[in-house]
Amino acid sequence: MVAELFPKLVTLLSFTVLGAAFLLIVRRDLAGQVRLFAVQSLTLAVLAAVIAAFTRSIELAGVAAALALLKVVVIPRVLTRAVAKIGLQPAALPYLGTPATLVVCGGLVTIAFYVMAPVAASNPLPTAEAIPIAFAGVLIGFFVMINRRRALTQILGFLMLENSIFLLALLATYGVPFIVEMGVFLDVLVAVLIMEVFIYRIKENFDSIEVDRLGRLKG
Amino acid sequence: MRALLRKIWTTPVVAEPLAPADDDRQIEAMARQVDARAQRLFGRSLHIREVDAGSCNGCELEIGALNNPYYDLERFGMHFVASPRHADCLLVTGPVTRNMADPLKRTYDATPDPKIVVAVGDCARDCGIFAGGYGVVGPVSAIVPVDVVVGGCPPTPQLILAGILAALDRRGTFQRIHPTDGPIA
Amino acid sequence: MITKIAIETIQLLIVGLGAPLLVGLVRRVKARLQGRRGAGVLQPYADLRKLLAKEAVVSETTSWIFRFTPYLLVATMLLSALLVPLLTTRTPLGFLGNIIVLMYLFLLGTFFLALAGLDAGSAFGGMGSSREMAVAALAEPTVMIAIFAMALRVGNTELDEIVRRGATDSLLLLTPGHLLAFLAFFIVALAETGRLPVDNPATHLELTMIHEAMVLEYSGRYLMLIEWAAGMKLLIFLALLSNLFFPWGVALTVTPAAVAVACVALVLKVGALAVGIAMLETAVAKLRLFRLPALLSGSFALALLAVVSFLFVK
Amino acid sequence: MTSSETLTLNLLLLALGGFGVGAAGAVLAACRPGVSRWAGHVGALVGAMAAFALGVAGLAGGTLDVAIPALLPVGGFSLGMDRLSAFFVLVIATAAIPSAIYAIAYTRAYEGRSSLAGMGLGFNAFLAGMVLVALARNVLTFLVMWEAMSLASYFLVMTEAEHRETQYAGWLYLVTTHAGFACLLIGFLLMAQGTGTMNLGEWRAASAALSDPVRHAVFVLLALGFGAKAGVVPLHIWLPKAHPAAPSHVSALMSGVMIKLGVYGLIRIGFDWLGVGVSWWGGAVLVVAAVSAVLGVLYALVEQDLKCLLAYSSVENIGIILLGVGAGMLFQSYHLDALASLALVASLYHTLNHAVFKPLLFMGAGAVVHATGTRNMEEMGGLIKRMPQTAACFLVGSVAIAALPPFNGFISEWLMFQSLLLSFQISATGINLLFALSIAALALTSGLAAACFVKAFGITFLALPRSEQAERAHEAPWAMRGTMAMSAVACLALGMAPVGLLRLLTVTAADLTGTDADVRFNWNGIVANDAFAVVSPLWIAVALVSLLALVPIVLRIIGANGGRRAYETWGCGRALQTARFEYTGTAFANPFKRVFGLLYRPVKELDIQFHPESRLFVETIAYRNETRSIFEEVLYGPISRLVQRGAQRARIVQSGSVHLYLLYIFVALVVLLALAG
Repeated sequence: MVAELFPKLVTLLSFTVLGAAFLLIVRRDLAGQVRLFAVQSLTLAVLAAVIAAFTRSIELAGVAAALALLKVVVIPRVLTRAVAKIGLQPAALPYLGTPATLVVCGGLVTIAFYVMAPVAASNPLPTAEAIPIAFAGVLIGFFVMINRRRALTQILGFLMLENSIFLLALLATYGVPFIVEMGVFLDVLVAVLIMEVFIYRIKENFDSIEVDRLGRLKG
Repeated sequence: MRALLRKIWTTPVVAEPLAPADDDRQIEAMARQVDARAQRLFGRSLHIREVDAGSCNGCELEIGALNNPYYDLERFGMHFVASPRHADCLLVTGPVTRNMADPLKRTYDATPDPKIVVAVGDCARDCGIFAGGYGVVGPVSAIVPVDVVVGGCPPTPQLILAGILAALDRRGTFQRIHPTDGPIA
Repeated sequence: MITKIAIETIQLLIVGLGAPLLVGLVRRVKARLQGRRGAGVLQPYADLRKLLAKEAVVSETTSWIFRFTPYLLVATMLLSALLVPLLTTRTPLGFLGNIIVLMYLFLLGTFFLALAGLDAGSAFGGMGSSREMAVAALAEPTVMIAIFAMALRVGNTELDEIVRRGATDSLLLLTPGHLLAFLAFFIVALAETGRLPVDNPATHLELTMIHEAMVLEYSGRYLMLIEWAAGMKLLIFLALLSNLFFPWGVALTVTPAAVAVACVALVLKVGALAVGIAMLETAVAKLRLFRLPALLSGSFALALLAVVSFLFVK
Repeated sequence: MTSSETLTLNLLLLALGGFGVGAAGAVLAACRPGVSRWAGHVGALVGAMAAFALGVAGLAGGTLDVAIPALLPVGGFSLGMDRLSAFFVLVIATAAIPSAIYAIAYTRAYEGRSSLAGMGLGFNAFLAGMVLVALARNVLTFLVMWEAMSLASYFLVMTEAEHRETQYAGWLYLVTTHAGFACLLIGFLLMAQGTGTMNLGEWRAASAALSDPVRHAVFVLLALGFGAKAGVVPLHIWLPKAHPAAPSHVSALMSGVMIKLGVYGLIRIGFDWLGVGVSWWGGAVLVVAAVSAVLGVLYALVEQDLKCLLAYSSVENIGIILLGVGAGMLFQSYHLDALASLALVASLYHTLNHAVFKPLLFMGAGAVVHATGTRNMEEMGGLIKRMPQTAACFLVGSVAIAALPPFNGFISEWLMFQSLLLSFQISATGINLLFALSIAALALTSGLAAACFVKAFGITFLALPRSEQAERAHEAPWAMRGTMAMSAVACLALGMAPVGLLRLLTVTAADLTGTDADVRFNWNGIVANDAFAVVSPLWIAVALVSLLALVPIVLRIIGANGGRRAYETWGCGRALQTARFEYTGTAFANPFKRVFGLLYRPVKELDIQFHPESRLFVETIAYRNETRSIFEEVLYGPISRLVQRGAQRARIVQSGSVHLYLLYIFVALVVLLALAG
């Protein structure tokens, strides 16, 4: 029963991760987007914990705990603070409207499935069938970074991308070694902090956090 | 949504319960009566169409208050509807102005029988301070048959409820209408 | 034979008599969430009874279509109630048609209601008809793709069979495609039954109306039939959602005990969905008409993803 | 010659005789319009009835073999009949019978305005041409009859040649139909060369000898030629112009059956002449069909001209029919022959259905146009009170074409959905997704078609009349009403009792694919693919009617108030209630225009003229909200400019010098001799 249930559960949780990415596309307000990211990370942490329990790996359990701490608590806090500091901004529409974005993302998911289905089939792990889902998350994260105008949303796109890569590693090999994962977490944290500082800078200089305005910096 | 649900969870029901021991005894007593009468006459279901025949909108504010959680008209099986076709009761406010006399008549005719008319406010009773104005035709009763007049400028929501009750009383005869004209279809 | 008749009778009674109760429940929960006491759950019965006792005022402009439509609406809903698997996976009249037939029966009702909206020559009615048809047309692809997803999953489009497969293979319910199809179908159900955020059933503003605008002209027994039919449609959609996607408690064999359990399960599931809808309606605002395509295309994307996931993730 | 062959031959002769006598009678009585009208159309009626019998005989297994070598060069005049041909003859006759009766009454209005002799001649020639196309067994016979059919319909389109738009429509029709003809000609010649035979019946066996490039080229050319006749997007631009321009009984035939001969051709190349095709053929047909269905109905939806709306809806229905053809071809290339048969059955069923309800709708539109003198829906309204029987028939047609139970359109669309849904049996992911999208397209089409016909019926027949002509409208003559009623009954019969027809169609499909369709049926219902899907049209209708009767009875028993009072429409107490307050067709279509703005590219102009003294008073408001056709602008604009420029260049050779012309001929002769040697 457990052996049967486990892959189903993994796939379901992976899909929830992807679903959170989709909702992030639809969502307009920044605070909601940050909360969605927290939800996505929480799902990911749960997934890591489930796999840790299934494989009885203490290392992976540690990674899950670290992930929960960092991405569910710390980074959302930092980002929420940034949102509060920036204050209300006039709505910046993405380059593509919601229906068009949904169509593009639907296409990306299809492509991801198409490309990764053979990879998943050749991988012997029971978690492998969710690999295409994780890859779809990577593509969508990329697309969000391209499509959104706000620096903060781009950070979210980056974080989602990172989440998806973590998911991919988790599914394909039950996660990379503990020490590597910790290093990545540290990098992500530092990156977020630096970008936050950058946002304040952009905001101070341009009174806006739309990335388009950076074009004015050209000599 | 989470914040909203938390808020809902922590906010109590503010509608005044029908049980005694409330500070506002007047409305409560009346509401109980409306409850009982409405049940008998309209089977505990009364749909109201509001007609502003030239009011200053003071009465509308009070009528609007009937819908809020405090008075919560809906708990008596009454509610406001969007078309006279759906209505059992017309709630008319204001001195009837020239431009609204005809629409008021048409609204009355458009409401299916049995129906009751409640004129709300001093203006609806006798044109109030607008009496004799060049744009005013007369009180509501000059245009359509009125069952009850509720005085006040503006009347309180309690009084309006009382008025609806009184109207139900006077029209007590048409409780059940049997098929009269023509087959069903 | 007697069991068959009994089951169909119970189904008819559940749908026909349960519909006002469901509407009352949703309203009651909404009122409670708004801090009000609200009317009792039995209020819609009183409303319907009162409407029956009133005369009908009919516009001089209208034709027989206006008077015929309420009867047709009720007839299509009752017919749907006969062929939907509410209690068992051996619905006696299930042979009348599969899920596509059901959707077309609903469309038949919508078609005539839209005509009736145009019949009185009022601008409101026309507006309602035009919007209702737009929503119905845009919801249609999602429905069919969701059906395709189910066909991929169970290899069948028979309602009974889909429910039976779900009830016997519980792991199937955990597949992502299943949940995606549920979400897509749920959004469509909201659109088809005129609930928020697509349409506000409690609005008084003609300009924001969809379904209500079409029935502004109706009164008396006609209005009663239309409101009853609307309640039945909501009930059938919720029952479909609960039995197709969460077929717990549905009787696989036709024994009195199993059917009784199925009745209780159905009431619980539909009640839970009704409370969910009431909470959703409290939390979200009505979407602007021209934002609806975004919502419906979102549901379409979900349905398509369900298909994709069933194709790739076996 | 067996007795069955004698029978079919006699029926064919009777049909052709009917058409011939009709044509001759119409011409001979040219100076007596009344007689000419009767002679022409009664002849056509007799011919059509004989053709109907011929079709039935053919479906029942009758064959036909007529060859008159002397009549035409290269292989002679040759006719034959298999079940597919018989089915299309039946389709032609099904639409022709009501049209002919209708025409007797309808063309009365043309007396004194147009030549009734010409109309009678054209009508009969048109019918004869179509029947013979379906029966042709030889390249030259086929092409000659195809051309006869096209030309006859061209002259019928030009009946009211005095209108400018008719002239343009006729011109456009002539150009596209000949462009299509050219494709067919080249395709046929390539095929004949590759297979070494001009006999269409031998192509299936001989097609194996074709090289791959030739096979693909033949497919593309023939598909273009037949597609242009069928009016698939983007080759459809002539259709919505030419069909409405013709008199209504001719529009009924053009929309109801002529375009179906394009489908006939596509079925022939997909299932017969070229053998089992490659998968991209079926895929291409499927995509084109889905696009045609959706775009056809979208354009129909915003159309204000009633007959134009019906013409666009023909594009949509051709799309639906071809979805089945494309799906069938795909199934066949994946060796799912039983499913291919199912898809083909759905297609053929819809073909016949469309030949029933489209003429019905065109005849209804004709009656309305006849009564109001306009084709613009915005000037109609309230006709249900003035022409109740026409309205009832039109309503039946609308419900049937919107594919709602219990009418015939529902059965064919249901079958179509099942055959598309069953595509999950193909194990190729790309194809599965393609099918998913075509299911979505079909679903969107059916939803939009319902909206479109709510508009068509609601704006035309309901509410208050929007113009004086509509106010004064009167019911159509009995002959017109009778034929419409006949078609309406046929819609209901084909929707409630599909068994007999299905039996014939499954045999027809099995002839083409070699396998019986994956469907079982009896009076109780239709079952697709071993309980994959079930429908019981008869019992649904019975249940619906009994519930409809039950509801008022129950209401009466529980003591409902039966009172009814007539009063004005609720307009918020407004003093004036006129038709100006009604929702217009344009307004009805507006949500669709906004949602699909990308396709329509709506042009909006609002022009307000204020009173010179105060901006508070408005003198006039002009509002224009039109849609543009992307195809005409983006696709055909450049092509026509290119052709024009080419023509300018080519004018150089036209010098007027006889010597130069002789030189051309001489050079051509020498080159040909050199090539031959």
